[in-house]
Amino acid sequence: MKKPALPRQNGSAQKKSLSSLLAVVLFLVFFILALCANIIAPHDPWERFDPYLPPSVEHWLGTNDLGHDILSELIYGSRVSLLVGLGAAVLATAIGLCVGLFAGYYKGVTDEILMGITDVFLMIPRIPLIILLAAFLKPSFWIIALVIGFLWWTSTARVVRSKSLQVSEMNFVLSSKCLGFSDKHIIFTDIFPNIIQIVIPKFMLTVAAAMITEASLSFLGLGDPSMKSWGMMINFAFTKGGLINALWWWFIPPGLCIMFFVYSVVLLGYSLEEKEQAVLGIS
Amino acid sequence: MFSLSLKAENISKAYGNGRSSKKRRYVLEDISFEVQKGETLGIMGESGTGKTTLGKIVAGIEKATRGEIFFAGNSIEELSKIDYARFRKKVQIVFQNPEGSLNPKKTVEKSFQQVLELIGIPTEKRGEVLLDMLQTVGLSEDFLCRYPHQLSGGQNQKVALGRVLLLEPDFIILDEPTSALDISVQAQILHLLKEWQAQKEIGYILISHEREIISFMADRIAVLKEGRLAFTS
Amino acid sequence: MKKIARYLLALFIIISINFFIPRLMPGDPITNLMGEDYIVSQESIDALKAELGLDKPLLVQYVTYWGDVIRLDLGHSFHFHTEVSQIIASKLFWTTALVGLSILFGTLFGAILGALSGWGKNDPKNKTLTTFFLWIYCTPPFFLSLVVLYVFAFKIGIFPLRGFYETGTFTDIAKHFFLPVLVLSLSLASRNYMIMRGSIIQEKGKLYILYARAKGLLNRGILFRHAFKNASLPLITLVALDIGFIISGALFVEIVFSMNGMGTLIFDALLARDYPVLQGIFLIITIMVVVANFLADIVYGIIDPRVREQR
Amino acid sequence: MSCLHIKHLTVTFETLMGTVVAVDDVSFDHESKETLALVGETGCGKSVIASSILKLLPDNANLSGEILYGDKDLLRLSERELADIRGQEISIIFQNPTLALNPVYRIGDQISELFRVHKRASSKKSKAYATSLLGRMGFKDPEHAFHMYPSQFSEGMNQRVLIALALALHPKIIIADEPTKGLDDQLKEEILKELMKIKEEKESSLFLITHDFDAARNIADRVALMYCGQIVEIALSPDFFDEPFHPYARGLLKSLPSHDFAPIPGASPSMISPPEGCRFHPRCAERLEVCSHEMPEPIKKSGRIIRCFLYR
Amino acid sequence: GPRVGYGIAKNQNNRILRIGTSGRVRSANIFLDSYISVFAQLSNPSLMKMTPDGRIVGQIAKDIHISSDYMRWEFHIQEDLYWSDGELVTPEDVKFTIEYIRDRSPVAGWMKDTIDTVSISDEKAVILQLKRPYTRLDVEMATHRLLPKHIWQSIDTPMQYTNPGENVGCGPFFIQKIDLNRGVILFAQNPFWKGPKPKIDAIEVHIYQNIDVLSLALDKGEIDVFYNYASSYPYQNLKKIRANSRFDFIEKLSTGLIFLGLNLGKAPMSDLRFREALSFAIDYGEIIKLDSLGYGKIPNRGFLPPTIEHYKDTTPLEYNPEKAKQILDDSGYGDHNGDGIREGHDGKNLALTLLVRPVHARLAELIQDYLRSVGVKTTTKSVDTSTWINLKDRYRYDLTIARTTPWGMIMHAGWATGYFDSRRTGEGVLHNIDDPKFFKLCDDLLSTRNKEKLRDFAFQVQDYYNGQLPAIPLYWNVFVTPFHTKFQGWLTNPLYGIFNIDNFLNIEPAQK
Ligand SMILES: Nc1ncnc2c1ncn2[C@@H]1O[C@H](COP(=O)(O)OP(=O)(O)OP(=O)(O)O)[C@@H](O)[C@H]1O
Ligand SMILES: Nc1ncnc2c1ncn2[C@@H]1O[C@H](COP(=O)(O)OP(=O)(O)OP(=O)(O)O)[C@@H](O)[C@H]1O
Ligand SMILES: [Mg+2]
Ligand SMILES: [Mg+2]
Repeated sequence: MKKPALPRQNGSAQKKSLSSLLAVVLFLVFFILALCANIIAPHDPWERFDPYLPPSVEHWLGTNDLGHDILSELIYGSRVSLLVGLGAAVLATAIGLCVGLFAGYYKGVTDEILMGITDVFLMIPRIPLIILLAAFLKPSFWIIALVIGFLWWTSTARVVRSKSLQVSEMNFVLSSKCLGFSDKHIIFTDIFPNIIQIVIPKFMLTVAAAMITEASLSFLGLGDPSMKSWGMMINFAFTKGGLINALWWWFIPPGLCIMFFVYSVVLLGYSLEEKEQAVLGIS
Repeated sequence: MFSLSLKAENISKAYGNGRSSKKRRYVLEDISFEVQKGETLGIMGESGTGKTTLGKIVAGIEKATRGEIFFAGNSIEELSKIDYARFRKKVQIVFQNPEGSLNPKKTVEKSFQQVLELIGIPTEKRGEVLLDMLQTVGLSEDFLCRYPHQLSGGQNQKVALGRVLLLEPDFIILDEPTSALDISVQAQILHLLKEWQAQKEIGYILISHEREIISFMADRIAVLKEGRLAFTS
Repeated sequence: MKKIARYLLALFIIISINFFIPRLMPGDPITNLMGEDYIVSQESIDALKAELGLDKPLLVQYVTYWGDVIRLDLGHSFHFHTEVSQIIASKLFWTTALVGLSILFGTLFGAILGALSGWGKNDPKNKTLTTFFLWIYCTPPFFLSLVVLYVFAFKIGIFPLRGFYETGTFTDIAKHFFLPVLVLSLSLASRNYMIMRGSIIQEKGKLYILYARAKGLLNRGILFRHAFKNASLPLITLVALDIGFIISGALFVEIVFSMNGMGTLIFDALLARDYPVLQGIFLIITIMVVVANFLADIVYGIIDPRVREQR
Repeated sequence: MSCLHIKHLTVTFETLMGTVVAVDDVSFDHESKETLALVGETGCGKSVIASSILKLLPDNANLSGEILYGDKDLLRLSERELADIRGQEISIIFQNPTLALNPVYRIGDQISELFRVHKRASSKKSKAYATSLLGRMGFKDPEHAFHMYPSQFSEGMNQRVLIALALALHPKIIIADEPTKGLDDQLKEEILKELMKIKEEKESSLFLITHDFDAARNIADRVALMYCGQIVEIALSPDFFDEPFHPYARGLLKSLPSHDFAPIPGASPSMISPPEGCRFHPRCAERLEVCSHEMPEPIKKSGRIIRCFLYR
Repeated sequence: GPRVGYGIAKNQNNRILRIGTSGRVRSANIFLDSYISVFAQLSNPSLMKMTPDGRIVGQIAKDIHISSDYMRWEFHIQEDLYWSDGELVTPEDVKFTIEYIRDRSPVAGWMKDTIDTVSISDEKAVILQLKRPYTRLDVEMATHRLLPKHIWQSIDTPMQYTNPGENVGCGPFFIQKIDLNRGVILFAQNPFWKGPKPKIDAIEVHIYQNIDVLSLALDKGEIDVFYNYASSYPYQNLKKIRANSRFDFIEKLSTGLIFLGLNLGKAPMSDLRFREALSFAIDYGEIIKLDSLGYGKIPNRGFLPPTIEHYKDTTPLEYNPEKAKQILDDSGYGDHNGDGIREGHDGKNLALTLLVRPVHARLAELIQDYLRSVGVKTTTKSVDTSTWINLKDRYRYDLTIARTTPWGMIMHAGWATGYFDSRRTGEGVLHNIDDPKFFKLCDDLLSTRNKEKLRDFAFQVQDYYNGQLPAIPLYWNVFVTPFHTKFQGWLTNPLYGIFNIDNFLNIEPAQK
């Protein structure tokens, strides 16, 4: 007589690949939106129709206070938002990662110096600095991405450092040192893979933060207000009565777009995570 | 010709809070010895006497509180960058805890490949060298794609050893190299080590608690007790 | 020792930056003091500048500034018409309450839920939770505050629309604090959730977790007794960093809920280029962040002996 | 009376290179109060058997068979039911002590935790008990040891901590995966003595996985020999060491120091595609014709269980 | 039990007027804080006031006598005015206040140069002896609050003075409390007020930092009326409150407007033809539709709206892009290199910087688009207010968007001259004209109080604007003020809207 088969713990492989497929698809959709905005958008986003129109066949998401077609704005907005979000997040994560890894690995004086710099950056009053830059720089969104990137790396650095302090004490790091691997090699191939789980969420969060910050920066006066981005759309939806008149088709879609884009990044992160969990055999 | 040697001079090591001397505990005190190429020094000692610590200090990956290590006559503290890199390649250690000394996020293959890359083996030859080494330490190809936690204790130990052997070092510090191996494999590995020593004139510092292994392998035997090293015949 | 030297140096630089950045911003406090139309002789502008100490060369001002910092004399505000220390003290009380509560709840909920979700399987329940927190995170705080206010204070009407208090009784204050604290806690929790989740995932493959299971601990027990402590390092860092951010980051929540806190103070002082107030606030924030970081460093050491040994 | 029946236990792992059959249809009984030594080649599946008993295998493992403990099938218990058994009734000493201990808790706290979780003891009481346990494990200053972290201990010291942990609650079955690895002779002796003492006192049984034949000879009642996922011989300890049946056992005995470390020729077999027929036949000096194409079944012979055509 | 909603239940008292504002009151200093001093005119009235039809008349001052050379001003003080602590209001208080302002207010620099002595005559009058003739002292005196001497004489450094508690005042109401943490300014009836009895018991000013939340509060009935100095209720929020039957609206064409400022010192803005071309490029109708949701009027080239005294009907502005292009072509701004952007006289592409504050972001977008379609490229530079003031004062812009305030329209020589006269400066003013002809006009305006002459000069100023286009008005805006119908009898004046004493003495709870 056969006993019932033991339940297998891991979910089906098919389901896993499905969610990573979804992530890739979602990500690509946004990418294509950004690339082919001029083909996909039903209208020129700067063309003015009647303002404050509710959704209709002609304007799926209605029009905004200037009479711009919101759907087209949304599609064009992906360009700036993706650029700013990803650009700033990549920059911030890269800087933060390097600083954190080096500080955690070398310890001692290097650590003190790097963390000192981090502290300074951390406490630089950001808004004044941004106002300062706004007055002297020509407004453009890649400057915004740069500014956010250069200011938002500090917490990543500190988080990475705290973890890499832990990891760099482990025997396998000693072992690599002894084999004569260069410090760079050890940092990036030994320590980094062992802290990636913290960097991934940090990166995702930075993407979202950058997209949103870009909008609040314009609130403070930095940036070109006529530039179309999701953050900007939300910003105008609020300053121009979107919420008070419950024009949800105006402020919800850009919010959703940010959310879904970040979600696609998150899903990508998760499929990485799952792949790793699968090989490590943990659930 | 000046013979290549690894020498420890007056090594002391204290653990505990740096400043308050009360809490400082000396694990090693005034230890000196010298190992020549091609020679095996066996070190025995009770658990927790500081064998591993001594090994790490000699390998240059832990700082001694006092004392110096000399490689080929030069203190390793004062080595130039190039010389240090050479020392780094030529003096290796195999850790007691084999799984801990392998990166949990790297497959066996990757662990090996990176060493091969490090020592500058051309890409096309790497596969061959790798398989050779696997065979030498008695692992099959199946293991290439495994992560350390997917290996048994002994298999981990073999990987760790194989990786070090690839470097063709002059000195290897072996910290309980066969503790996780069954006796047959242990025998294989010990023979292998002896063979390599004969071929390549490697100097071993063999740390083990097993008298038989030590006496089988070592030319000289020292016992570590209460922080001091005593040579026995 | 090294640590203290580093903090002192960082403090020196930051406090200097706090002096220079406001002054490098275009405009000065006097422009804002004037009003629509005026004719003032250079003489009276000079007199005004002298009164505010802006007539001296920047370097001299800088030296004076340091003297003031060391004496902890924050000076008086051009626009708020009181001692800077007094303004800050009065705002700090409310803001600390607001921020403190939010950090407390945000950290607790974020960390615990994040740990549970990272620990458990990636099932629909956890996915929903993650999506929820992502939503929160992707929503600008401004937006979130307004929506919450619209629904709970306007539509349902169980909470007040604005301010720290109306009558000043405990329940009154609690009612006023509920929504802003909710919003701030949620947005903090969303971030802590993500970090904790990742950190726990990193830990759960470790052998000691398996061994804890072998010891006969239950799943939750292992999570909270074993994995949690190891995984909390990054979170501690973040919480320490928060202190500074939230105080200024609370601005949007303060604006929506018409709370006259530090965020608003910074914003007003900034727009008015009120140097003493700006310097005062930045100094306070700097000190708080440094202290928080310092504490975080100590806590690291307590949590992880391997890190402590590095000292 | 037997207290652990292992019936047709098979454990496989999915890897990129194929399925690893780590344990292949293993059946044996473990009597109560008995010391059973499991010996065998590196990587033959000993630790996997140990982990399967407590169901501590990773996700990529597939289990089948039964592990009966009393009237319970351990493999089919829920996590909650298992939690009551783990540590309390069946304890395990992992092979890799340093990684098994939580780096951020003090040694002492990790031991007292057991009492707090299973016995709901007060913290003072459990501390006292933990300290005394450490003392019995050869720590000269147990108070001091209590306050140390795993990273401040040597490998051997952590090993002993793990032993202390395993003995703490006087479990019915102690599974010890190379408990004396890395310990010097004197300490080894002490620890084993301690182990046996507790075992006698509390009438526990010991499942000892070891490479140390001396230890096995000294303390084991029976010895099980494993090769490539299969148990190839089970015999009473004196019988086994005096006159091993299986050619692999004979080979092993020859690798002992007393024979100048003469290893069995040939390499360990792959566990993904093990040799046809008898798994040992490629390295066997006494192989028969059948060995290469037919797998020998375990048979009982003169009080032993043996898996070899020589004894058919 | 039943859930008691916040606000609604408590707001049953029909005799307390609750005003909602979103002004950023910074400190409890009625002398220096610019937002609180607007509200403080209720407790501390000014010597003069503006009537609903825009004339300046006495308030604390019963009547005034001005010497024919405008050098000596005699203000006769009301005799039955009492401070809320029971003290009589005396000329001493007035003298003290004027001297106090002159010596201690950073914004009253003009007084130092203008007022020679302040003295008191025995007939309860204050006499100001001036250093030079000044015709508009009465207008200035409509914006300064009277301070009680017996309180303020001990306050040497008003810059460091706040009083969150009772502020002694002599109006019908006085400030009882300024609680900025709670966000309210509470006014109670002045017990010693001898004038007509107010029909409401108290006034509360509630400060909201967000205008949308303020709108919600209004809708919900937590506040009765909206008030921001020189501002309309936000047009985009009107639709919602219009749907609330409990509210009614005051709609008035304001004396202020939104305009496009030009840096006249720089080419090509220095070229009148270019300015005219710009004026034809702008679609005023659309701006009104989009930016003011219809609450605006297409302005004339004469800048000033019809609500101003001595308004002259000048040429209305017109949207005619073809004409704009024609003018540009004719006056040497052709697109010779064919890249779609016209070149200036120096041969370089016309690329102008449009300097704006974030509030005008949307207008900037429109202007940018209009100019683009006639071949002029603009870049929007959005900065915060202080930066804007700074850059504007240093003439670091080509175009900018600004608004005027009611006070701004009458300051300096009046008729918006304060915005353009380069001899003056100030937060919101452009000071971009240094034409002697314009200076002469301003001086002429300042030289007389004769009605006929004034009208003549005012017409000339409007003709000057009409001819020279120093700035292009974008629209004249209508101020809308929603109020709860439980109060009736609202009076507004062009300077302070509903926030004036006449109004608060006049309004009363509606009869059911
Ligand atoms: N980081 C540390 N802090 C404090 N004490 C330490 C630290 N590392 C090691 N020790 C102590 O140093 C001593 C020697 O440790 P070591 O690992 O060298 O011993 P060992 O001889 O290798 O022992 P074993 O045979 O058990 O591996 C031990 O008593 C240990 O407690
Ligand atoms: N998670 C896993 N995934 C894949 N293969 C695994 C996994 N865990 C163990 N194995 C394989 O299963 C086999 C048995 O491993 P096990 O750890 O039981 O060996 P062992 O007999 O304990 O050896 P040692 O004496 O070296 O510890 C080994 O070949 C190992 O490579
Ligand atoms: Mg050791
Ligand atoms: Mg094992």
